[in-house]
Order: sequence, then structure tokens, then C-alpha cells
Amino acid sequence: MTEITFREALTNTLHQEMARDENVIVLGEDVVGGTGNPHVEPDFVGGVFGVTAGLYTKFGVERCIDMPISEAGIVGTAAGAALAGKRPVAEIMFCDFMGLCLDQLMNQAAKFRYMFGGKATCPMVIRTTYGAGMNAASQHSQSLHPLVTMIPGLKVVIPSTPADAKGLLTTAIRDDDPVIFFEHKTLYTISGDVPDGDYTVPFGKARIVSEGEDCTLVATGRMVSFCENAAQALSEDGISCDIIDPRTTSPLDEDAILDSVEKTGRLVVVDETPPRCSFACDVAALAASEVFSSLKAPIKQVTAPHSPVPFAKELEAAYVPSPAKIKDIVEQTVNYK
Amino acid sequence: MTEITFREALTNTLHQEMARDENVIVLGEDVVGGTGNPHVEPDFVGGVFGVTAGLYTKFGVERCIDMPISEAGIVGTAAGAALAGKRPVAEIMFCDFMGLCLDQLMNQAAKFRYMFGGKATCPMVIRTTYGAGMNAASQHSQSLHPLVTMIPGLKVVIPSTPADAKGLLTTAIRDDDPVIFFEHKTLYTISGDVPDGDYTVPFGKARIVSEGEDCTLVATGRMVSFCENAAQALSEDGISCDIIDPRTTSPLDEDAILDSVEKTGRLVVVDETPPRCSFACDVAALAASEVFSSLKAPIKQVTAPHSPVPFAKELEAAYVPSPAKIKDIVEQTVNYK
Amino acid sequence: MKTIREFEERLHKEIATGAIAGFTHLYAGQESIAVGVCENLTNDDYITSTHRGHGHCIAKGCDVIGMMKELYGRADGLCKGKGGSMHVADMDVGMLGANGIVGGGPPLATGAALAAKLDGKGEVAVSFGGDGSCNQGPVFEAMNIAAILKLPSIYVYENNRYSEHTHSSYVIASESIASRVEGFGIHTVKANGFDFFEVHEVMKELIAKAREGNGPCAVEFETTRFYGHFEGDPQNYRAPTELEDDRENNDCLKIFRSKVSEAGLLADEDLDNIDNEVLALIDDAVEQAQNSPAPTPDDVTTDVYVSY
Amino acid sequence: MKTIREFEERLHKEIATGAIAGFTHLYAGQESIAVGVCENLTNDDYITSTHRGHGHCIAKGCDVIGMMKELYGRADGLCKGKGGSMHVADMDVGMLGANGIVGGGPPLATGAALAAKLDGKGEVAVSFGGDGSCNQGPVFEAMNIAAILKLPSIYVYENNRYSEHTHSSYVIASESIASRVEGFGIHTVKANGFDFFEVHEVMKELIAKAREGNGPCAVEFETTRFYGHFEGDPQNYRAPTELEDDRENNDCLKIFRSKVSEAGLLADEDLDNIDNEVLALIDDAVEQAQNSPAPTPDDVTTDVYVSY
Ligand SMILES: Cc1ncc(C[n+]2csc(CCOP(=O)(O)OP(=O)(O)O)c2C)c(N)n1
Ligand SMILES: Cc1ncc(C[n+]2csc(CCOP(=O)(O)OP(=O)(O)O)c2C)c(N)n1
Ligand SMILES: [Mg+2]
Ligand SMILES: [Mg+2]
Repeated sequence: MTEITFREALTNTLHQEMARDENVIVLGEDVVGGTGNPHVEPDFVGGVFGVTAGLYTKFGVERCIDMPISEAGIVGTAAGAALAGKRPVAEIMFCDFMGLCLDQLMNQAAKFRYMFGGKATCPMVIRTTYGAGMNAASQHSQSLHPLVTMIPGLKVVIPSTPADAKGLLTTAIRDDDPVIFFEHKTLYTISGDVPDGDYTVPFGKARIVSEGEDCTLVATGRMVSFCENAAQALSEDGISCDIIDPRTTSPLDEDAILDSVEKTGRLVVVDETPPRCSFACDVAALAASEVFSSLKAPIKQVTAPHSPVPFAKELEAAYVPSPAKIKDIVEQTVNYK
Repeated sequence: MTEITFREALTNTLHQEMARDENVIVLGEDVVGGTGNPHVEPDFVGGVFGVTAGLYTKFGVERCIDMPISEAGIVGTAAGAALAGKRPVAEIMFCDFMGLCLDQLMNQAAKFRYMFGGKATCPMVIRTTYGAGMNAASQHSQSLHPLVTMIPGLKVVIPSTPADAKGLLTTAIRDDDPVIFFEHKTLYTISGDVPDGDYTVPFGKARIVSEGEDCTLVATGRMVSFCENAAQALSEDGISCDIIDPRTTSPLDEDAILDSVEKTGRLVVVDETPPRCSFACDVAALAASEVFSSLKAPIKQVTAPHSPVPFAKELEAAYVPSPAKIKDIVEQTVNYK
Repeated sequence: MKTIREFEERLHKEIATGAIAGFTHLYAGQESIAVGVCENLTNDDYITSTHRGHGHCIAKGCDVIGMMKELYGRADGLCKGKGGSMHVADMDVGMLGANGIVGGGPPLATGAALAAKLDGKGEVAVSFGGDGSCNQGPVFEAMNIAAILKLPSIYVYENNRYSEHTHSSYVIASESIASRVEGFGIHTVKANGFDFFEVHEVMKELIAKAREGNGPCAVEFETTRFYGHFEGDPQNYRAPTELEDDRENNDCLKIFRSKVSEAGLLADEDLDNIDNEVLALIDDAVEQAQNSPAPTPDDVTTDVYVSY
Repeated sequence: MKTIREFEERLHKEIATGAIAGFTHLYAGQESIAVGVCENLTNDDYITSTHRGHGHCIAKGCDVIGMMKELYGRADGLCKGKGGSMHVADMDVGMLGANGIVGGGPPLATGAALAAKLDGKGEVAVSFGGDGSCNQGPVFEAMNIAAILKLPSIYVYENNRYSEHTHSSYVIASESIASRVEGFGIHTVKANGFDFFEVHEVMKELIAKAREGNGPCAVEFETTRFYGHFEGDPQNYRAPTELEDDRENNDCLKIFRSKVSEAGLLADEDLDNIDNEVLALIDDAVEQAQNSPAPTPDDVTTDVYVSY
């Protein structure tokens, strides 16, 4: 175990996996930085969030490739290389840009194996950033995991801790299916103990963040710590919560969620996306279908409103679910008669 | 009232609205047909499903515009023209191609008004086809209304009858927000009575397809008639159903759904999308949150499986929810103890 | 070429009987291109294809019987009946898939070429595309990426003058596809696609260049399709005598046969024999397809993931 | 130009204090382009802009005080604090928005040009874009559409040599942006963007052509940015003396001032007066912005729809 940041966990994993398997290549916009300027040696940036730092220097221009601003081209290139035996890890700087490359994700990479009768594999990872919290406004703050969770053929990963960042990214790179890997912008700087050496976290296996009796909270990414804060405050009022972090929204660890709801009889799903056709709906609907008889209260969701992400600090703060709001809804749920 | 087909209802509406308002223009791939061939007069096709037939001849090349195969360019052009005061009705031949133009839908058209502080309007309609039933395989059979229902700033319409096709398309064209209008491929040839003259159907107002006591069925598009079939069969066993067609998934007529579930105590949501983060989840989660105390049974969803749409007849038939399966699930729900 | 032609001619008939479901786009008329290109490739090279993909598949070595079964939606079809006409693929022969998305293939070819370059064995990737596909944004992106990374990819544009029902002269804002592609700093050739030998020659050179590490290239072939955009298309957007003229003067098979005969490469008899073998193969394929088992409902949810 | 420069210089300082949140991209260094273009436009013409949009906004006539309030995230900002730096817009002056999506603007400009053409009043639409944006697929699509429909749109590429931290010579696979655009059958010019007068001349002609119905055109301007890609960027990917050289020899404001003086168009004194007025305006803007009310939580959900 070593205490490192979320960002370091990701960077180390990329280094480790590229060293382990020469088929792993990294590509994206500014993943190197400085390429093309005749007057400098590149590798100044390592991605705008610094996650790919040092890969160019270590593994060379053949395996760490700066790309033009062509999101469809980047994902298409990754998908084609994956079909042809490579294990590309492509960076889409902000998940907000998925609108430009969704065809390559949804109609190509996700469907190859099925359309081709099980004979193709497309082992690629798309790393991307998501989430509000940096006042980056409507086009750089979205949480678009529901958009890809709904697509059969894709796997969707959202780490919430440095250890999970490492374990899940390792699994993603070694996985034979296309994986979309969401990194919350505000988590890069958090620190935590991360296992040394080879470390994988399986897909479809939730992390039980905390255990309690009165209510189940389901959340991913940045919202996990918001739930922990809320649960902390609630415990002072004698309310204890199960907090479940599914870690992957596809596949989903349905059992972990349902077992917990059977125990607590109450469910609050927290997510920072808008409410419609969301992952929060998805989990709520699952419970309403599968453990109906255990339910003691309405299933509640704490999400962002049905609006784009606003710019101003005050607006963004009101937009994102807060620990206070989570606490409030859990209280209502527990007090429901 | 005149009995016409779903297709005719749409075509007539386009003619009517273009005659009424010269700002209405139509653009898309092959919406004319034959353009550019020096040896023929165009207007042979009117869209691959024939919906835009005759518009070119009637309104000229300035207002009925064939476009290159450039979905992003088409939607971007429509959005820009809408910002500049036109009312474009753009055709995206299959909703499956939304992956190519989602950025223009999600980050541009949907967000202008918000990002610009309420000072912009973007009155455009994107007409598109959706759904399985023609053995068109994975890339030409998807039902992607959840993908846009989740996006704040868009409105989403799914007519299920010729009359609604007319009334909703008229409303869509006159609406000042961007609207995505889904036409199920298999519905073009159905016939029904359609009001003559000016006819609008408001958004966010469900159609109560049938009334019953035991269970609420919610469905859109082609699935509405599947529910009617199922309900017919169920009535022979003494089970009666409310069938609710929301007509627009965004805005959603929550009251109609919730009122019905409060009455019946049971809810089955039918949709032909895969299950994850779907409109079916959305409706189920709504009821689980808002009318929990009225529920007598688990909320069930009848959807396609978590897989792409297969090609072979036998596979496609097994993929799409069938009246038999709907009937089966309603029976289980009604018999739940 | 003959195999492709007869495959398509037979499909034209079978589809009319209702035996084959879905959207089918026939390649008849363009055979010289698929074959002229793929004769220069091995199983280790990659191609990507289009909605009009049968010709590319057959030329690249996909099993004809497996393909026919696939189009009939059979469980033992090349893609187990899951893909159908628009998604025939066979990784074993480097055929990365027909593609229902116009412009879907070129970015994939760019990616396959990147893999080929890393492997360093001189493999190449060829993307086939129509005149209509050249207006699709991702296609431009794919070519630009290939050019800056100097990848061994070749972008083939089969200009059959129509994208669906719209004439290419209207939708392409440039002198030609070739001249526009050239702007990407990609070596580009314009050639007669009706003549197998010309296609073969042109491609031989371009592919050799790509194998040697000279970066991507592109080619625009003039061609024609003998059937509608899809089966069922009445084609009234074509000029009155256009189709007859093409069948008369621009039939790549006729041109091939007369060139082969003139040059004395094969006797008429030998050519006839080949034709007969082809017909027998197609008959066999249809018969096998008709008698193959249908997939079962359980097959719907398999092959979505390697593991889940 | 001076207003833009001082707006940006002041932002550079204010951002360092933490007063302004979010991602801010400064336009300083490129002023001659925004102004040289927009001086040829009226409020009835349209522009679309980029993430680096302040200059375009000011040049097109957006209220400077409203903009500063917007960047401060105030309720009375030009976009009520909802948009911020990357989404400043003002429909009243034909400014269709800065855009956080690289390549997002050109398709919109194409659409606005379509509207302008239908209106028949000789309006035009100009899209601003960077060197990096020219590799984005939708940008190619937008130009092709404009060309085939002969729309009155002008695609301006401001080549400041970098897209974020990557040099344009690496990512653009062609001799130049201009040469590639020309392949689209669009009249294209390459010009010196450091010189306001050259920009103005070039654009005058191109815009006049577009107004007269001759279809779209494009222009690539050589330019430089004086600050990092975004505020906070250490810029170590730039050559050691590059920035000093540019500030010394390629400062469009210096060049403008010396040309104006040389030509005796304005006395030094008058220029100084203008400069002082600008400084006072910016001071006022910042002060007003600092003292403006913040939006309230209720504002989060307004302005999503016209009606819902
Ligand atoms: C992204 C996308 N847009 C539109 C279509 C519908 N479509 C199928 S084929 C076709 C025309 C393609 O023309 P071209 O590239 O010239 O190929 P051809 O059919 O002539 O072989 C169109 C518009 C599609 N399949 N995919
Ligand atoms: C679609 C998209 N991809 C990537 C980005 C991230 N990004 C913002 S600005 C930029 C560089 C743009 O370069 P250029 O077009 O030259 O404009 P400049 O910054 O030089 O003004 C990038 C990659 C983005 N905002 N949008
Ligand atoms: Mg064609
Ligand atoms: Mg630049």
C-alpha cells in the first residue's frame, strides 16, 4: 500500500500496463503535449489533466500518440486498432465531447461482436472526464454515464477512490470488451492508499462503502463521498446507512444493491446527472421490480435538475446534489409512514 | 375527419405548415430525390420513407433542400438556421445516426437558450425513424428516444396514431424549442381518422388509450398497439387495463401516469429499447417515488434485452416485446401476492 | 468477379420472392473494383466495407455459402444470422465488416492501419466507400489522422454517381472526390473502375507504396451500379437510357471477358467453365441456406460481450 | 482592439486573484482579426465563435460591461451567469455564441447563412475557428454544405500555431489550412493576421463577394496568442523566445498604432485618449461586476425551455 493521488494511481497504472503488454497504446488530444513544435522536445503535458504524463518519454511516439481534434476519428482509430489486435486506451478529454464520437462507440465498437456473430473482439478503453465542480459550464461539466450505460456492448466504469482507479483501470485495459472509463475532474487530487504491484478490481462487483440498517444509498464517483458526508451527519441523529458504490454501472452488481435494500427496506439513489432516463432511475426501477415486498418507503432519487450545468459558482453549487440535500431526503425516507 | 395513413398525415402536415409559415423549411438526405442528375427533374423520392413527397415541387428548392450525407452538418445547419429565425424541419433518416450528430443536438441546440441566459430560441424539429420490425439489423433498428429524453433542453415526441402524427407534428413545428420527433418505421402504413384542417395536440398531455381497473400499462409508438392487443386478450380473462400513451416523453405527463397507478395500484411499462437507463426505468422510478403507497405489486418493465437488435426474423421477433409477453407480465403483476 | 455478379443476380431474384428480409444493397456492376483491389491483398491485410458490401466480402475471401446463409438469417450463417447483409464480417480473412453507417468504415481502417504499422510486417488496411460517404465528417478525420501518422491505409472511393437517389455532382462541392482528398496531403489517383486490369494496376502500385511505409493514399474509381440503391428501388431518378447504356458499354464483366479473350489469356471454353462452376456454387449456397436451421430465441442475448 | 486587449489583460490579473471561476481562454494577440472581420459586419450579420471568444464578442458589439459581469458569474451578466466565458452570446447583435466545442460553430454559421440567403437581404454569417478546429469533421461538413448550397458564409481560421499544446504543423495533414479548404471548391485566401489593415481589406472583399451571392469563402490568418491556452497554462511547449519575439514584432496593436501614426490618421494624443477611455471602461466593468448580485438557486432551472 502506498498513499498516492487518484491521478497518480491512473498514471502508474498506464505505465504498468504499457510495460506489461506491448499491445497497449495510448492516444488522444495532447496526451503528449508539444508535439510538432520544431523548437522543443515534447512530453510537456501528458493530457490536460496530466494523467498520461511520461508515457511518451517512456514508451515512445509509436505507443503514446497525440491526435488532432477529431473525436470521431480518435475513437474510430481506437476501435479499428482494437479489432486488429491492439489494446488502445484513448482519451476523450471531456465526456461532453461524446456527442461527436457516439457513432463509433454505439454503432461500431459496442456492436461488432454481436453483429459479427461473436467472432470479433474490440478491447479498447475510452478514458474520459466528467462531472461538475469546476465552473466549467454546460459543455464541460456533464455526467454522461447513463448515455453509455444504456448501450448494450459497452462496459461503464466510474472509480471513486485512488485504489479503485488503479484496480478498475487495470481490469479495463485487460478486458476484451470496449470499456468507457469515467474520471471525475474533482477527484484527481484526492489521496488514498493504493495496493502496490499488480492490482485488479473485478467489474460488476460493488464496493460496500459503509454498512447500516436504516437506508441504502447508492452512488458513484464524486457522489460517494457526498453520501459519506451525509451518512456521517445522519449517524449523529441515529440513522445508519448502507452506502453502495457499484463501481461499474454496466455490468451492474444488482445483488449488492438488492441485498442491501432487502435489509434496510429503503433506497435513495444519488447521482449528479439530470433525472430523466438516468442511472438513478435505473437503480430505482430495479429495486421497484425485484424487492418490492421489502420496501418500507418510496424510492427516492437525489439528482441534478432537468437543466444544463450552469456556470456561476452559486448556480453550480445549487445544481449538484449536496450532502445536505442527501441527508434531507434520507431523513424523509426513514421517517416515511 | 378523414381516414388516411400515418405517412399521409405527416406529409399533409408538412405541406400545411409550410404553406402557413414561410419560415418553415425542410432539409435532409434525399428529401427531394434525384437532385443533381442533369437528365431528370427531381422530386422522385420525398425521403426514403416518402414523408416529404411533393414538398420540393410545391415549395421549391429553397425550402425543400437535399443534403449530403453529413448528419452533423445537417443538424448544425438546422440549429444555426433556427437561431437565425427559421423553423427548420430536418430529417435524420434513421435515429441510429444520432451518434453522428448528437453534439449538435446535445451541446448546441439543447443548451443555447440556457447558456445564453434565455435570450436565444432554437425552434427546430428533427424528424427521424426508429424501431425494429423490418429486419434492418443492429444499425437501422434502434429505439433511441431515451438518449434524447435525458437531455434537458430537448423535447421528445413519439406519435402512435395518424391523428397524433398530425397533431403532434403541427405542435412540434410551431413550438419554439428543439423537438426530436420519432416515427416508427412500421407505423407509416397504418390508417386512422385524422381531423381535417388545423389540428394540434399539446405536448405533455398523455392519450388515455383505454381505461381499466387492474393494471396501468404505459407505452409509446408501436408498443401502444401491442398493449392494446395484450389488453384485449387479458380482458377475456377478466383483467382490465388502463393504457396510457404519454405521446411526449419530454415533457412527460406525470399526472396521467400517476393518477392511473393510484387507481389500479399496478404498473407495467412497455418499451422496445434495451432496459438500462431507459424510458421504462424512468416511468417505473417515477411511480416508485410518487405513488408508493398505492402500489399493490412490483413495477414491471417489458423491454428488449440488453443486446443490439439482431437481423434474422426469428431473432428480431424474440427481441421485440410481444403482446404475449406483455400479457404474461400483466398477469403476473395482477396475481402478485 | 463472376461469383459476386451471380451472387447478386441470384439475390435479386430471391429477394423478390420474399425469402430474404431486411435492406439489401446489391454490388452488381462494381465487381472489378472489389476484386481488383483485393487481389493485391492477403488475409493479413484489412479491409472495411459499406452497406453495399457483398462484393468486398467475397473478394476478400469470405465464405460464399456462409454469406448466403447469413443473408437468409440462418444460425450457421457467417455471423450466426445476427448481422445480415449490412454486417457481414470475417476477422479470419481481415474483413472488418460491412457497415450500415455511411462513413463508418474509414476511421476503422485508419485504426487497423495503425495496428499494422505497429506490427511492422508490411500489412495494409483498405477502406471501401461510396461517393456519398466522402461528405461524412469522420471520413475526413480518418484521412487526416492517417496522413499525419503516415499509416499504411488506402481510401478507395467507388463513385457510382449516386448516393441513394441523389447525384454525386450535387452533393460534393469540389471538382472531384480525388481533388478534395488530395488537399489532405494524400497521394490520390483517379481511375477507370470499369476495367479490372486498370483497377488492379493502380492498386498494385498504391498498396506497394503503403506497404513500404510511404503513408496513406486514396483513389477514386468511376463505376456504376446495375440495380437500385436497395432492392425495391424503382430508380426513376436515373436518366432514361442510363442503365441500358451502362449494361451495354460499362459492364466490367463483359470488359474483362473481352480483354481476357483478346489477350488470349483464357479460352472461351475455360471462361464458360468458370462461369458454370460459379453458378453451381451459388445454387449450392442458396440450397444450403434454405435448408439451414433458424436461430433460436436464446441466441438473441449471446455474443454481446466476451464476458459480462 | 484596445478594448479587447485591455479586457484580456485585466482578466489575466483578475483570474490570478481567484475572482473568476472556470476555464478562461484569452484572445490577447489576435485582436486585429476579430476587429478586422467585424468592422465589415452589421448587427444583421451573424458570427459564431469559439472557446476563445471574448474578442469576437466585443468586436461584434456585445456589451463589455455585460460580458464582464457574465465572466464574474453575475445575475445581470449578459447570459445571467449561466454561460460564462465559453458561452457569451448576444442574439441582438448577431453574435450566436462563443462555443466550448471545438468545431461547434461552423455548422451553425452555415445554418445562419442559409437563413440569411432565404431572407434575401444580403446578410452573411462568419464563423471564427482556430487552427485546431480545422481537423474536426463537422467543420468539413459545414463547408461542403455551404459550398453546394452557395451560402453567404465565410470560414475564418485563426492560425495561432497551437491547438492547446500541440503544434499545428503536426496535426494538419496538408500544406496549409487554406490549401485544404480550397479543395472544397471554396475561394480561400491566406493572409497576415497581425495587420489590422490587411485583415480588413481581405475581409471587405470576401464579405462583399458573399453578400453578392457568390457562395462561401474562407481565409486563414497567421496570428499568435500572448497567453497560455487557458489561464494557468505554463506554456513550456513553446519555443524559448517565441513569446517575446511575438510580443516584440507581432503585436497587432503596436503594428496598428505605428501604421495609424505613420499615415497620420490619428495623433498620438488622440490614440492615448482612446486608450484611456478603454481603461476607464474596463475599470468600470470590473467594478460593476464585482458589485453585481449573484444569481440565486431558483435561477438554475429557468431558461431551459421557452415553454415546458
Ligand atoms: C450515417 C448514414 N447516413 C445515411 C445512411 C442512409 N444511406 C444508406 S446508403 C446511402 C447512400 C450511400 O451512398 P454512397 O456512399 O455513394 O454508396 P452507394 O450506395 O452508392 O454504394 C445512404 C444515404 C446511412 N446508412 N448512414
Ligand atoms: C470537441 C472538443 N475537443 C476538444 C476540446 C478541448 N480543447 C479546447 S480548446 C482546444 C484547442 C483548440 O485549438 P484551436 O482551434 O487552434 O484554437 P485556439 O485555442 O488556438 O484558439 C481543445 C483541444 C474541446 N473544447 N472541444
Ligand atoms: Mg454511390
Ligand atoms: Mg490555435
